[in-house]
This record gives sequence, C-alpha cells and structure tokens, in this order.
Amino acid sequence: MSLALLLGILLAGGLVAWLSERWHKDLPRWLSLVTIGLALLQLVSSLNVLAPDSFTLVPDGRDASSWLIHYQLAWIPRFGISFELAMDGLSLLLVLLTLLLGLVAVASSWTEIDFKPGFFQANLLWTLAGVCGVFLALDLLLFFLFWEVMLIPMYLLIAIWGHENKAYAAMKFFIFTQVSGLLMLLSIITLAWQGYVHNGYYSFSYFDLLALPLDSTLAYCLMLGFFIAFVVKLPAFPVHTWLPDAHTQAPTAGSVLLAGILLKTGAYGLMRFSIPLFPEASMQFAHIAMSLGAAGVIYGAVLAFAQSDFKRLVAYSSVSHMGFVLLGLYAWNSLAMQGAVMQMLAHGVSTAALFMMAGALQQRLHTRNMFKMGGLWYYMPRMGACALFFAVASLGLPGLGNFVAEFLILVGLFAVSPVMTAIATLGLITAAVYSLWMMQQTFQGKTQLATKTTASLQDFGGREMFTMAAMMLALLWLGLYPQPVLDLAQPVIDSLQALVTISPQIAEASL
Amino acid sequence: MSTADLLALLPLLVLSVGALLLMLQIAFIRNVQFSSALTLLIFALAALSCGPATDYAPRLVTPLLIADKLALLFTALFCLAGFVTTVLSMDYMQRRGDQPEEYYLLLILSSLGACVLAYAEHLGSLILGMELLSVALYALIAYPDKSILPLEAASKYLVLSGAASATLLFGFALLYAITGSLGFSDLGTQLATQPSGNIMLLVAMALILAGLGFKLSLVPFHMWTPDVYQGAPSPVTGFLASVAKAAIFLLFLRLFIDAKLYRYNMLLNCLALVAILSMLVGNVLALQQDNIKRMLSYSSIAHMGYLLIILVVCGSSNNRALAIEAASYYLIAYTATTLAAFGLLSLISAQQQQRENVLLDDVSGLFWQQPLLAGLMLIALLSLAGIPLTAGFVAKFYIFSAAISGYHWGLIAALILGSAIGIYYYLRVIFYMSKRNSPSYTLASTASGWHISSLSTALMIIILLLGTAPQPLMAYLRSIL
Amino acid sequence: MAGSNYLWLIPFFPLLSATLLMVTAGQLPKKIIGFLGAGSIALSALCVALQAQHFLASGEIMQVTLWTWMSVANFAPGIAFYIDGLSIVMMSVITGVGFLIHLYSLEFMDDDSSYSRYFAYMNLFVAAMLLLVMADNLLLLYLGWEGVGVCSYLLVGFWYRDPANGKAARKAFVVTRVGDAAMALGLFLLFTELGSLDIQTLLLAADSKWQSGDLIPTIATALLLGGAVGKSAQLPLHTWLPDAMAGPTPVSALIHAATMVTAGVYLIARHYSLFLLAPITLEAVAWIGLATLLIAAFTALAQQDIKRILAYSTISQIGYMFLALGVGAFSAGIFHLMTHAFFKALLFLAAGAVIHCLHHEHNIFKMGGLRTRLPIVFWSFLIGSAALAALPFTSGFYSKDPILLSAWAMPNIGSYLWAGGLLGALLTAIYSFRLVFVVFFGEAKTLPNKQPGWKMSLPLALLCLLSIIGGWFVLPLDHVFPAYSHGEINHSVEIISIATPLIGLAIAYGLFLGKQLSISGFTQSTLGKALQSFCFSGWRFDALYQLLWVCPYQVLAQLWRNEPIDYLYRGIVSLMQWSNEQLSKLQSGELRWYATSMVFGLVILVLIMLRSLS
Amino acid sequence: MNGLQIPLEHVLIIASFMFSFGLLGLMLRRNIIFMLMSLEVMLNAAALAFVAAGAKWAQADGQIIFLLILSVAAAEVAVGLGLVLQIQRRFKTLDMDTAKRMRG
Repeated sequence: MSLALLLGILLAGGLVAWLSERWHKDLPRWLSLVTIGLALLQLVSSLNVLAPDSFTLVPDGRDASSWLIHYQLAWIPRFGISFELAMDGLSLLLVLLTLLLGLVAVASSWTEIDFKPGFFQANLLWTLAGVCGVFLALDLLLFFLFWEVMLIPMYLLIAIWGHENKAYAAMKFFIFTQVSGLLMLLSIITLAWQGYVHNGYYSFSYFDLLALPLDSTLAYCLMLGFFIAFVVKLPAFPVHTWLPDAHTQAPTAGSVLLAGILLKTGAYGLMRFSIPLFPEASMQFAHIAMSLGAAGVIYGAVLAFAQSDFKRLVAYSSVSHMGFVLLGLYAWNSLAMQGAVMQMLAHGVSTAALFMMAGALQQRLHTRNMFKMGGLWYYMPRMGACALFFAVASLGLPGLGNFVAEFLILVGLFAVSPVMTAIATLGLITAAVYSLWMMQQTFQGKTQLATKTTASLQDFGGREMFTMAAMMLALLWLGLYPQPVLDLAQPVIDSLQALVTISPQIAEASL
Repeated sequence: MSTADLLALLPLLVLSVGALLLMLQIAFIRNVQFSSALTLLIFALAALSCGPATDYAPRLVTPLLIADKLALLFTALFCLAGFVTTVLSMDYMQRRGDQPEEYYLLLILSSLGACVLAYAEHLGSLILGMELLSVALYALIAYPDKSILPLEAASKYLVLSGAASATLLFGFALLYAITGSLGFSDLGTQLATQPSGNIMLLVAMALILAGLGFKLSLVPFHMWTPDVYQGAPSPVTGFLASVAKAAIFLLFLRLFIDAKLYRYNMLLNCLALVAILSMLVGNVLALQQDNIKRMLSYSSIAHMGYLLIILVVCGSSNNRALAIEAASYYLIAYTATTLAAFGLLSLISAQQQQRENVLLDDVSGLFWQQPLLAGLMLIALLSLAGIPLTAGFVAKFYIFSAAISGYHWGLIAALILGSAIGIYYYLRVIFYMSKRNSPSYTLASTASGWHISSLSTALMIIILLLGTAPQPLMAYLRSIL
Repeated sequence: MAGSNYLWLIPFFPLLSATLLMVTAGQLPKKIIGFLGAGSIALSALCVALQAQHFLASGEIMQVTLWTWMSVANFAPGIAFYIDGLSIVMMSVITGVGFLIHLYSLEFMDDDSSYSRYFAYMNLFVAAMLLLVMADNLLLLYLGWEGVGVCSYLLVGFWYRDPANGKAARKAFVVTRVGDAAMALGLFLLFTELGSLDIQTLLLAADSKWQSGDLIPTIATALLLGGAVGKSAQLPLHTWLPDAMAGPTPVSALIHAATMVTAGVYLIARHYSLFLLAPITLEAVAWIGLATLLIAAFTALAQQDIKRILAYSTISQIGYMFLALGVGAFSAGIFHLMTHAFFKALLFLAAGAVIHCLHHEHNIFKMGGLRTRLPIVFWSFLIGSAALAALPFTSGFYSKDPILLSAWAMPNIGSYLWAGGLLGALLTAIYSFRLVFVVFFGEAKTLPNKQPGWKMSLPLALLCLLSIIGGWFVLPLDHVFPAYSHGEINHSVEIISIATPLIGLAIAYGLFLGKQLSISGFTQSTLGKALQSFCFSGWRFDALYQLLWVCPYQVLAQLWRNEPIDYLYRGIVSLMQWSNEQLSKLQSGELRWYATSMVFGLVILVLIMLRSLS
Repeated sequence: MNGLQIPLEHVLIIASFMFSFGLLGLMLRRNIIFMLMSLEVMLNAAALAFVAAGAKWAQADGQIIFLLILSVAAAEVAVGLGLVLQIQRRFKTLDMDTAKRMRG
C-alpha cells in the first residue's frame, strides 16, 4: 500500500501543481518540491517500519513476500493482471535516485519556465511517478503500462518547453521508445500466453513467468523483444540516435530527468526482466550485447568529441557511459553488476549536473554552441569549478562515483572477456578527450562572447550552488564510501544470480 | 409474434416509433430545439430499453433477427453514439442556419439501420439494415446544402456504396444459388455439404468480402474513405466512422462465425492479406496529412485492418471465443474514441467558413485555450495510438493476445509496423495542440456550453475507464459470449 | 604523534587546506591563503619527519586501514596505508621539497589574481601524491595516480585564458591517460589472476603462483609499465612533458620534476618482485630508459627555452632511473629519484627566479650575464647543474654512478647499457653547462627588474644544500629491496664514468663560453640545420603522433559527426514519406478511378480465391 | 412451373454480364446520371440472380429479396437524383470528373 501511496502522492501532486498556477505563478514549483518531499517522506516512513536486517537478507527471487515491501491488488483478473508493486534494494536505490533527481530537476528549472509553469511541474511530477512505477511494478503488464505512460509527460515536456527543434526531437524520442515498447509488449503477451498454455491460467506476474519452460528459439526471440526495448531506452549503440536530439532539445529539467533517470529504466529492465526471464537466451546473446556495449562506449565518446553543442556532447557521453552498463550487466558477476548499479546512480548524478550546467549556460548566453563560449571561468568561476568537477567525474576520476562504477564493471568484465575489457578501457582515454575538450571550449581559452554579454554574466547563485554542492557531495560519497549502496544492492544481485546460474558464453576465438 | 419477441426487439421498436413521432412533429411543429430534444429522448429511451430486453435474450425473433446479448449491447452502444452525435450536431447544424429537423430524423433512421445490423441473422435483415443505414447516411452527408464538399462527398459515397451493396448482394445471390438458404447459420450448415473447391462459392466469397471490405474501408476498397470523411459534416463523419463501421463489422463477424466461413483457408488468407494491406497503407497514407479529418479517415482504415486480424484468428476454434471478445471490446473502445475525436473536430469546425476542413493549424494552441477539449482530443488520440491507460490500449492488447494465441506473426509484424507509423501522425496533432503561438484563427468562440463540457468529460471518463478498469466490461463480454 | 594511528594526518592537512581554499573560492585574505597553502604542507612535512624518525628508530612497517572502500565479493580494497622505507623516502621528498616549493610560490605567485586557486590545486596535488605513495593497495594507488594527473592538468593549464596552455594541459592528461588505461588493464589482470589488489598480498601470491618468465606476469608487468611510462614521460609517451612547462614554474618544479613524474619509478620499484618474475619486461624497462635518456638529452641540446631544456633533462634523468630499475638496481633508482628531486627542483626554482626577475623571458639567448646581477640564482643554478651533470662530490654523482656501474654489471647487454648511459652523461654535462654559460655568462641582453626575496631565496639555499649533501644520505631501503652488488668494481669503468661529465663540461665551455670552438659551420650546413630542427622538435614525435593518432581521431570524429547510424533511420523515414507521397497520388479524388480501383481489388480477390483450385 | 426450365447457370451468366456491364459503366461514364443507371443495372443483376436461385430452390425467398433490392434501388436512386439536382445547381455540370475538390 505504501508504494501505491508513493505513486499516488506524485500523481496527485502533479494535478495540484497544475491547478495552482491559476493563483500564483510561483506556486507550482514550490508545490512540486513539497510533493517530492512528501514522497520521500512516505518512502522513508515505509522503510522505517522494516526490521533493520531485512535490508541485508537475500530475497528469494521467486517469492515477493521476501522482498522489502510487496503490494498486490487484483486489477484485471480476466487476464491475471494485477496491480503488483514490490521493492527490493535495487528498486529502493533507483526510486531514491529518481526522487532526489526530481528535486534537482525542479531546482534546475526554477527560473527557466515562464510558460504554463503549473503544467510543466505537473508533467515533471507525472514523469517521476511513471519512472517510480517502472522501478516498482512487478506485473509485466503493469510494468509496460508505466513504461509507456512515463513517455507522454516527457514528450510534452520536450514538445512544449523544448528548444528550437523540439518537434523533431520529441517525435523521435517517442517513436523510438514506442516502437521498441511494442516489441516488448509483444514479448510480454507471448510470454503470458506461454504461461497460460503451460499453467492453464493467465498471469502477467513476474514470479509466475520466471521459470517458464520455453522453446529455446522462442525464448531467444522474446528475449530480443525485451532487449530491444531496454537498449533503446538505455540507449545502446546503434539505437541511441534519439538521445542526442531529445537531450539537446529538452528543457533543462527534461534533460535532467531523461539522462538522470529515464535511461536507468532501460538498465533496470535488462537486469530485472530481460536476463532473469530468459537466462539461457540472454547468456547466449551476451557476446552480442557486450559488443554493442563496447561499441557504444567508443562510438559515443568519439561523437561526443565531435560536437559543438554542449548538450549534445553530454548526451553522447551518456551513450558512452551507458555502454559500460550494458557491458557490466551481461558480464553477470557480482563485481560487474555492482558496477552497473553504481554507474546508474553515479551517471545519473553527474550527467544531471552537467545538463543543469548546460541549462544555466543557455539561460545566460542563449546559446549551447561551445565555439561561441570560451574563457567563462573568468566571469563565472564558481560555475567553472562545478563544471570542472563534473567533467572530471564523467571522465572517471577515482574518488568519485563514476570511477567506482567503471572500475567495478571493468574488473568484473575482465574475468569474462579481456578483449571487451580492453576495448572498453579505451573509453577511459576517449572520455578524457571529450571531457577536457568541453572544459576547454567553454570555460577556458579566450572568450568568444561580446563584451556586452560578458558584462552582465551572473555566476551561480545560492540555489544553484546548493544543488551543485549536494550533487558533488553525492558523487564524493559514492566515490569514497559506496559501501552502503553496495550493501543494499548486493542481496538483490545475489538473488538475481540465484535465478540465473549460468554465465555468459563468450567465444573469445571469434573476437 | 409473442410479447417476448416484441420485448426482445424493444430498442428497435423504440427507434422506429420515435422516428415516426419525430416525423409527425416535423410535419406539424417545425422547431429545431424540440426536434433535437425529442431525438435525444428517443435515443436515451432506446438505449435504456436494451436493459429490459436482455431478460429475453438470446432469442431468435423470426428467422431474420437474433436478439442476443451481444446485439443488445451494441444496440445500446449505437443508441448512445446516436445520442452523442445529436448533441454534437446541435451546435454544428444550428450555426449554419440550415433547418436541421429532418437531419435528426435521418440520424434516428440510420441508427435504426445500424441496430438492425446488430440483430441481423439473415440476408433480408442485412439488406434492410445496411440500406437503412447507408441511404440515411447519403442524405446526412449531403445535408448542409450550402456547401460544396458535402455534396461531392455524398455523391461519391452514394455511387460507390451502391456498387458495393450490389457486389455484396450478388455474392449472396451466388451463395443462395449454391445452398438455397439465406439465414446465416442455415447457410453454414448447407455450406458444410458443399465441396470447398466450388468456383461459384469462391467467387461469391470474394464478392462478399469486397462488398463488406468497401463498407469497412479496407484496402483496396478504401479510396472513398478520406473524401467522404472530409466532406461530411463532422458529427456525421463521427457517426459514419464509429457506428456504421462497428455495425458492419459486427455483421461481418456474425456472418463469419454463424456461416462458418472460417473453414475456408483461402478466405482466411485473403483476409490476412487485406488486413496487412489496410494496416500498412492506411497508416502510411495518414502520415503527412495536414487535414485532420482525412488523417483520421486514413487511420480508421488502419484500425479496420487491426480488427480484421480478429477474423483471421477466428479460423482456429481454440481461440475463437477470445477473438470475439477481443473484437467486441475493440469495437466499443473504437466507437467511443472515434466519437470523441470527431466530436472535437465538429466543435472546432463549427466556426469556419470551410467548416468541413479541419487542418492541423486549426488546432494549434488548443491546449492553452480550451484545455478540456484539448484534453479530450489528447486522450482520444492516445487511445487511437494505443497508449496505455486509454481504451485503445486495452483494445490493442486484446488484438495482440488474440493474434498471439493463433501465432499469426506476419499479422503481428504488420500491426506493430502500422502502430509505429501511426504514432507519428497522432503525435503530430498533439504537438500542434500544444504549440505556444496563437494561430491567426482564434478559437475563442469554439462551441461551448454545459452540454459540451459534460459530454467531453463523459467521453473522457469513458475512454479512461475502459482503459484503466476494463475488468467489468471484459467480464460482461465473457458472460454473454 | 608518530605511529600508524596518525598516518592519516599526513595527507589530511593538504587535503583540508585544499578543500578550504576551494570552498572559500578566493574570498580569504591573501595572507591566510598563503598561510594555509604553505602551512598545511609544513604540518604534513612535520608529521612525515616524526613518522620517519619513528620508522628509523623502530624499523616497523606501518599498516593501517581507515575504512573499507568498497567490498564486493572478494574484491575489498580499503582506504589503507602501507608505510615502509620506500614510502618514507617518497613521503619525505614530497613533503620536504613540496614545502620548499610552496614557500617559494608564496612570492612567485604573489601578483597572480588566482592566488587561492593556485594553492588549492597545489595542496590537492600534494595530498594525491601522498596517497599514491602511501597506498596499501593498487586501487588507492590508482586514485592518487589519477589525482595527481588531474592536478597536473589543472596546474599546467593554470593560466587558462591562453588556449595554448589549455592544449598543453589536455595533452599532458590524455597522453598519461593512455598509460593509465594500460595500467588499469594491468590491475584487472592482476586482480583476476591473484584475487587481490592489496600490494603485499598480491606480490606474495604472485611469487608463489608464477615462475620467472611466465606469460601472465610478463603481460601484467608490461601493462603496469605502460602506466609508468605514461606518468614518468618515458618513450613512447614522453611528449607531454615539455609542453607541460606551460604551467607556473614552481608547478614544473614540484610536479614535473620532483614528484609526479617519478611516480612511474615508484610504481615499478614497489612491484619489483613482480617485475623480477618478468625478466623480459624488466629488460624492456632498461632499454626504454636508455633510449629515453639519450633522445631526451639530444633534444635538450637543441632547445632554447630554459624550461624546455630542463623538461627534457628531466625526461632524460628519469630515463636513468628506469635504466637502474631495468638492471635491477632498485635502490640506485630510488636514490637517483631523490637526488634528482633535489637538484631538479633547485634548477627549476632557479629558472623560475630568472624568469620571474626577467619579465617572464624564457629564451636563454635573450638572457646572459646574470652571474653578477642575480648572484643567488647563479650559485643555485651552478650547483644544480653540477649535480645534474653528476660532477664529482655532488649528489647527482653519488646517485648516477651506481646506476652506470650496475648497468655495466648486467650480463650480456651490460656494456651497451653502460655505454649509452655514459653518452647520456656526457650530453647531460654539455646541455646543463650550456645553459649555465649562456644564461649567466657573456653579455647581458635583458636586465632583471627585481631581485628574489627571502621566500624565494631560502628554498633555493636549502635545495642547494640538499643537492650537495643529498649524496651522503642513507636511504632505509635495505628491507625493501634485495641486496644488490655489482660484483667487483672495474676501476677503469669507474674512472671513465667520473671523467665523462668533466669532458662534457669542457666541451660546453669550449662551445658556449670560451668561443675557442665553433660549430656554427656545422649548424649552418643543410645537414646541421636538419639535425638541429630534428632535435629541436623532439625527434618529431609530436608530428608522428599527430599523424598517427590525433589526426585520424579528429577526421573520424568529423566523419561521424552527423551520426552515420542515423542515416539508416532517416532512410526509413524517407521511405515512409516517399510511400506516403506515392499513395497519396492515388487518392486523386476522381470517382471513376475509385470505382476502377475497387474493381481491380475485386478482380484480385477473385483471382486469389480461384488459386485455391489449382 | 413444369414448362421450359432455363438452367440456373445461364441466368447467372446473364446476371454476371449485367453486373460487369454495370461496373464497366461506373468506370467509364462521367455523367452522374449514367453512373446511377449503371448502379441500377448492378443491383438488378443481383436481383435477377436471386430470382433465378429462388426458382431453383423453389422458394419464395428469392423473390422477396428481389423486392427488397428493388425498393433499395429505388431509395438509392431517389436520394441520388436529389443529389443530381444539387450537383447540377452547384457545379453546373453533371460530369463527375470535375468533382475532385478533395484529394491527397
């Protein structure tokens, strides 16, 4: 119940925020903050009642009652669809990330949105609700429902408050995810149908479908349906092309949400559904998935370097970083999976911060073209320092979260495939190339701005510095003492590995 | 005919008597308000009368009509659709200064035709119902006689629809010549004794498929659809797209099942081919359409293609129950959604000179000026696109389930491809609606009033309810099939 | 205040100061900034001194785990320190020389507007460097390793408004990152094979698991060597160091001479037992060292920028250290590391003083005659150069000599290595005294506009002292490395090694001071010009890398800029649009065509149905 | 009814010809009136087939359907002619090829 309440708070908060714009222009954003705060409170209070050791117990992957929180309500008994929400350590981490980045998103759009602020905040909150739903739903159809529904407010965020080419970007985003989503729907229904044929009753519940005996070809195809949907969202090479456009055109808060949490739904889906539901097929497929991941790491990094648009650069860097996640997940050992989880969190924070930076730059300079910036450190040293911090975070400086993530992934991956590891390690170099290039073009060097512009430049104010500082601390914490996060994720990873006991089959000879 | 028979036909009777009453009223008191109120009353009564009628279902009333619960359900649906159309028409027709009393009469007649089709179990009732529906529609389409487009639309529709009827009838004539029976289930029993390689039989089936294909605007018999949809007054388009389509499809389904046409593999193949073509061509045609009415017409072609999958699935007896259930749900959802979409168009187009055309630019910024209407449109479009939480998603879910249960991967591929293309043009409308710039044409005087608001809200709620709480309807459908 | 419980204080002071300086973002008064910046290092140095004393007294190896960094499965590196003689030496150098350089910076950077930022970066660097040498496991070492890299990037590009500085900084970072990536792979390999990144555990496990010459330790050490080569600016990743001179001169002294660039030497020395398992790699280390020291020495001869000369000399000297490591004389390598830190820091600081007092002039041929005008600087420079050239009784002599002897003692290849090293020593003497003679003798071309104050002079004096007496230090390395003896010492070899620098000095005198000799005839010839420009450009390594890596990468990026993958999707869209247009043309609005299309459809349906007959 | 029996096939062939001519008329004639006439021919073809089939099975149903079709045709034409009047008034021509305002 508490989980449903969490979603309810966000949904209702959105509605209230929308309506509140009639009274005062500034009301919605405050309401938005309050709503997310309430949701956090709700989350914390529902965790409070749990026994402390329940966080360290390895949940039974086939039995939801051993999870932290489980809630089930019959919804469409005709097809055995239920409103089934459950939370384990992994979902908890991701929901927390979602809500916290929600706060960041609100803060980053504090002064940016003049047009219909209420509706903006409503869409923002609904997106958060959708994403939380994705992280919590354990009925496959319910999952799909959240998966699709979160797109609409996101689409509206881009289409209404986006930048110059918003129609194209929003459309591309929606079509990519929707088409791949249809493939997933097909897989879900086919899987449920197989369950019906096998069990004699309809069920879309994760637990009922986990150990379904499937014909291996069919399993492979179904796995592909899930895989495609998830890697489009991740996004992995070569289905990533929606991302640079969507990120570039979205308003700041939209980019923060997209990069910070929407991408993570893909990784989460792979981890929770695609691999455990089809273990053999997934592990047969692992070498292809890893190749895509490695290709994404390099390709994203090269393209990031080629960009002149600040946001595009960050977007491509996301492609590169998410390639690591794909590699980590398919390596399917504790180290690599912990790394992947860590990467989700750390990348969420660091990229969100970079997008916030991009938004701040755009708001001040009315351009995202880095060739028109340069030397901004002189005018805005605080901003420069923040940018520097997150740039080195994204290039994987040890001591920050991203490093822990990438290192764990690569260490884990090495045991599975040294060749892939070697390729992915090249990503460390290319990441340095584009990150520092970005710093150079924006904050260092000679300024390309007109004196008129530079005279009126405002450095980060208190609100922005506060948000940035919070994110910096988060990254430092993740980088220097990630153990709490690892401890929270470890039982889940253990239980997932209990579900999938085989390891990826890598034909090194073919590589 | 017993009382029970009559009671089972109660909705039809209410509509017929209502039509008579309205005619009398028009003859004696020419008053638009009164006519429209009377029409609303008739539709409401007819819809309500389905309730008591279910107590007597299922019942074969004369060899012509079968009063089962499915028929009654759809009769109620058609009457409600008529009700909605009436409300939408009130503004639309009034503002043009036409004298729309007869318009309402035609509306009732054509709804009666649709209801008869829902009951039809025999060629005789088929002809009656279909022609009652069509002929009234010709007149409805051409009703705004001061414009050119309706006239053109009506004449095209008349000629082509007439030809399609003739084709259908000719096919039935051949069947009759082979079997000697006109009732559907009788036909099925007789056909069972015939060798399946009978040329006449095959030609007959092709002719029937062509005739019905035209009425359902399936590719390659779809050409008329956009022109007629565009030219017709928007409420009529809505009626045509929802009620007429649903009635014909229901009839097709009944014929297909009762006459056991699913035994013919060749027919199933043809249906599959037509379905795939409709899904693809319909969606591709809609892709870059700037005229929303035309766009929706193309999309309806695609939707009929989706529906046709159901018939193919019916080929296997295991999945037939699921398929019929799926078709029923889809039809209900589609009717509600289409009415909402075209209803909105009729509210917008009421102000224009060329009111038959609704272009994308005309809805530009609608979100910010008419949030309620825009919300309705948004939900209708999402439903058409099959996004979760709307009726359209559950409907599409049904189609998927049915298709998967029969392992029709080719059809599913076309379905996915079609839906993928579809998203583009539905979203395009949403994008225009959410545009910030105010268009040169201001929507300030869009039809409004409590009846419009409550109607929009009701439709929205229905679509959302069908999408979020589909269980009651599903259970009901399962219980009556 | 000594003992393992207080170890954390050592990196803590600079870290705290760096954090404070960053958070306050230059809002503090200048005095306090200076106080924080230099004072934190002083405190840190004090702690190191106490610990060193404790260590020397007790000889106990200190180990402490502050907290477990991350623990996943069997992977559980900690934030943990391991202090033995090697670490103590390194820590002493870092904090000792570091403190002097900080002190010097107080004056050198006095008129810079980013005073606070400078000290923040410097302190951060010291902290990271300390972590590097104190780390008990490879992951923490890697943290320090990357940390110093970033600080180097920041400090090289300190004057960020000049794009050239930014370019140099990025080059420094990216080139070392190439090595770091190799090193990371080495870490993965070691962990996968040995199940631990804890250095001591790992070395023990390696010893018991592998035989000398096995493939895996060879690969692993080669990968580690990659990291070392990058960080220590050895061939083939040495190109970044000369450009890194774009940073403030004290930075060059601290990072690019005394400490960071020697991290690679430390890394190899730290894992010497692993390298002993891989004789091939070890020999490669020696050859790399030799090649680097020669190439860099030749290049240094042709340079005109005072700091670039020193930079190449640094590369060359680290080459000696690599040579020492490669021949197994680990202690000698570390010893040279320390003395080099003294005299090279001295040279850089002196050069910085010259530059500081001479309107930021870098070209040595625009200087001259500074002997009398900047006497303190002159004497510092002279002593530094003498140590660099390894003139007898300087610290450089005591550290370089064992290296050459060890090289000689190497079986088979020893004589080549020795000869190469000797040639290097000759060249070293020539270029160092060329520098002295050109800058401080002859006629004055630019007049100094100020004199160094006490904050600059004191560090110079102290470093002078260290450069002289550094050779007599006894390092507590006996328990770290295996005892090494060259066998019997060949006296002729020893004499030659002593004489070579003197010959070099004489040549330099002849060429650049006395004017008795002139090679202008040679340098004016085509061959001479070509040779000179070849050396001046650093043997065209930059051009080669530009051609091999940078340009292809840029071209690739430009080619891919517009997303080749996206063309596929755009193609699908175009196909859809095209089909839409074609199909739309069919919707001509003509009634007769509609009827015709229906008839077509009908005919096709009939035909399909009739097919079932056949 | 024991007189000369015309074989059903013959009638059906005639009906098919009528139907085809109707279709041809639809495709070839531009004048709306002729199109309506073609439509009538098609409907009558169907009606004829029903009558013949009814005769074959000796049922009255065929004739009943014939009557129904006849009335349907009449209704269609009634509406059709109404439209013809409008078309003539508005377009000033009965050529349906000119009526293509809606396309695409």
